[in-house]
Amino acid sequence: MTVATVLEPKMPKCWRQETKPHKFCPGCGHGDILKALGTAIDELGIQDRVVFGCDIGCSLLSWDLFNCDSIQTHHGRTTPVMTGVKRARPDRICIAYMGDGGGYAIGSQHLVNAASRNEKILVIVANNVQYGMTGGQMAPTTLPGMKTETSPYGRDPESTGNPTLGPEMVAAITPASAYVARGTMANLRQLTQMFKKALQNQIDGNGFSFVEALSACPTNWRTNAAKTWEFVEKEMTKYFKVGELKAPAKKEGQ
Amino acid sequence: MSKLVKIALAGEGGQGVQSVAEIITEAANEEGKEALYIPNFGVEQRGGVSIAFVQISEKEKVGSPKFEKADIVIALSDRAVRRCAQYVDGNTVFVYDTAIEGVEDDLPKGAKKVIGIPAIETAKNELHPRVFNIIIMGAVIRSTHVVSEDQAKKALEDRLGYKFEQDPKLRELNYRALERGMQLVESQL
Amino acid sequence: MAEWKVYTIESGKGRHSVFPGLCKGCGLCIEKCPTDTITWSKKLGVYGTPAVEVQQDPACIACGICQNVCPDCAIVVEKLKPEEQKQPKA
Amino acid sequence: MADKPIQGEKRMFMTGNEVCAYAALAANVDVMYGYPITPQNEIMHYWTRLAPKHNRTFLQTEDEISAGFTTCGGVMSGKRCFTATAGPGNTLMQEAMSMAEMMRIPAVFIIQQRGGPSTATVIYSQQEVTMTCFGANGEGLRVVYSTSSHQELFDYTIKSFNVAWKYRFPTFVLGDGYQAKMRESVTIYDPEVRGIKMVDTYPLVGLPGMPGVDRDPAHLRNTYNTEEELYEVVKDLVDAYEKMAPEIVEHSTMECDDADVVILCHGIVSRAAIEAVRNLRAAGVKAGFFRPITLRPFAKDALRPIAEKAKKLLIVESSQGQFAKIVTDALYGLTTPMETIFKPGLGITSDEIVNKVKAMI
Repeated sequence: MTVATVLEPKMPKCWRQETKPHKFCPGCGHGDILKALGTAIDELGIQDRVVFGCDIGCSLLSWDLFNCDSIQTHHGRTTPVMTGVKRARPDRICIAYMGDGGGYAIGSQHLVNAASRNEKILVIVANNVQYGMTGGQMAPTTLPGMKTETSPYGRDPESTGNPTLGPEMVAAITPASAYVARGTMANLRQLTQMFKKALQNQIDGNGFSFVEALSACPTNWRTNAAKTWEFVEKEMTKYFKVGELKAPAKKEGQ
Repeated sequence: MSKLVKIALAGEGGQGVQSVAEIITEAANEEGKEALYIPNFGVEQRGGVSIAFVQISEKEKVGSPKFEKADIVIALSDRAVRRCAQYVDGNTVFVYDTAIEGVEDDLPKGAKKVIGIPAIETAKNELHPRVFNIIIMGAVIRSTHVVSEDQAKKALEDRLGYKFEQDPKLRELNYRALERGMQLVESQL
Repeated sequence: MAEWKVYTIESGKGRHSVFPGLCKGCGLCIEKCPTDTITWSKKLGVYGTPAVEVQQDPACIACGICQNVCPDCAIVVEKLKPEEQKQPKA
Repeated sequence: MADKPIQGEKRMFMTGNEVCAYAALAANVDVMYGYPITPQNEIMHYWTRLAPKHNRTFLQTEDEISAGFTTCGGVMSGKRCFTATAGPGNTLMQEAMSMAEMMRIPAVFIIQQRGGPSTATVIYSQQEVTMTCFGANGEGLRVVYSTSSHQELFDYTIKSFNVAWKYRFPTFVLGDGYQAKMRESVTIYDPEVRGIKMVDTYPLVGLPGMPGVDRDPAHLRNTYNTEEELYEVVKDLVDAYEKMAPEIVEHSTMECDDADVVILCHGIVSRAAIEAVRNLRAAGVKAGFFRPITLRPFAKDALRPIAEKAKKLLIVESSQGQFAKIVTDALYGLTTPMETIFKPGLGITSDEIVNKVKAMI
């Protein structure tokens, strides 16, 4: 005889069920990335200590996604807001979550300075190579030749530069105690491990942690599921190499 | 049509209410009328009901873009039925699709008239799901007379002509959808 | 706690459950399924678009990739005990 | 010129953002700088599609601070340039706008107001009146046109470039999310067929000749050493502004001569007010309507006699008294009773105004 049990969706424990389905579009990478982040938070058992900050742009739709204290801030300003929280409450685990516009355009000065100061926070940038919420404009990460609403004839690196390489930049300006990696929604097990290591780096008080996650925007890319995966796994990884760029050794005695 | 007609068209994203609003107002503009169309947009729309606010006036410029009460409300999903109650008063004709389940108690009580039409069924069984919104367009122009049938067809031609060129059957299909939409409301007005 | 309606189908080695109240019909799981056994369902998901379901043939191997890639946590895959497993049709 | 993007006149049916892009093209604008923010995005979208075909350019900057300052740079190099923003972007851009006031940089800014404070909504509001007229540190030495229709968006965007370059004050077209996103008819035209000549632009830096030999170098600055020095500079700025004001100030009225109640409003709310006045008159109520088209400078001299004669005034705005502050400042000393409809971030319909006026008499 089997005991009848009500089957529950397997969401990370720290996700807030009452606000599901979450507000992201069908097939949006944010869902997967935040699932990996949720799993990392669960496995480290830190849900009660996390302060989650999100930007404007689609990332703002995660403002009530977790059963964690959360702050939705201004465009590009999530990094300084979370820095402010961490400086005032070093016992909190601060996560600043944003898109590539918030991280590499309007908030780039904050990213550079927080990294240089080795702030003990985790910054996560979801990179979907364009601006989602405002309707698909060119972003700092837009691939050469890619058409967007503000590069309707294709991005021309001659006039608008090449895609920003965020983790490479952060790795160059942080000390050895920083954790820097680039993961992808196409490998959530690896991405979860990266988030765990990044959070552990903050918990250990080592220094700045930074993870870029390759993400998808089927809505603005106008891709079906097959094309979405192809773009994330084949096109984006030509420019954005997945892997760890900086992983500090564990402190003595750990 | 009377001097100014106010229409609220509401459905789920993907049902095509915004393109119907666009085609109708473009057609009215072509006829020399003053038309104004505003969608609800941005965050306002994400995960919510998609609403098109349309006003068409015989001659005078249209006033404020949104309005309190509509002359005609077309609601194409259960959420749209509930969301649109606020635009209904004693002068409103309320049109909804009879395939929507579980809204019997939510249909507006004080409307001038409540009309159920089987547009979803008609699209699925007689025509093609793709022309569902053109059936709705037919229903709108027959119940409001904001544009003539000929002008509506011309507007369809302007917008979809390049597709019709490749497949003339599509033109037939769209025209039939328009006519069926008009018939669906005809008997109930 | 919210209660989620669930549709469960047993196929091959797996018990495949879909929560239509969470499924937005993105199709990411269909593309990632190594045995091409997930397909569009007649049941509608949360946005009124088709949800997904597993088929009998080809059969599910209970690898869990669909559950893993779903951005909305709309799928749960459980491995059936050997005696419960279904043989695919010839 | 063979490369005229708009030939003659043409009736179109489009969104307000599209209208702004066409107007900038018609005004012979060289460069647009911008950063994405709703509800102005489509100005960039249309501009980036149209501009390259006519050898005009676009730069997407890293934020609005940069968009404001790159616009100032483009203008100082002698090009007709503009940017567009909204809400929090307008807040960020105030720094550059204030530099434009101090350095007399004829930059044009299109503002499509969204809800506030903070990120608020991306939809509609009139809550950027104070900021657009008086934002940043300084005296608000700017020209601000508050438009109410697509035709005005087209007309005043073109006019803004001419007023900016003729008088050398930063000039603003203050629209809103409704005007940005709605579609209605508009007649677009080549300014020349309406007898409008675009004011010539000229460089403030990068002039020909060897500086120090053939000419003095251009030493543009916004920093001064002493209190007295700054006072002189600001006094000159204010004098120039006040001298310009009567030449450019604009307003419109309707049925004010015998009105018991005069409705005061600006921008798109005036459409509801016009409808309300029509309905009220039809119902035998003597209502009139006054609308400033320039919020800065303000048509004080035109308003005062009307306000003095009216039995009552009604101020209507989609904000909590930002417009009323400008009005009451202009009417200081008058005792005509005044009532208000304040709806921050919310659209206003003619029915609301009609009911309020009926309750006032």
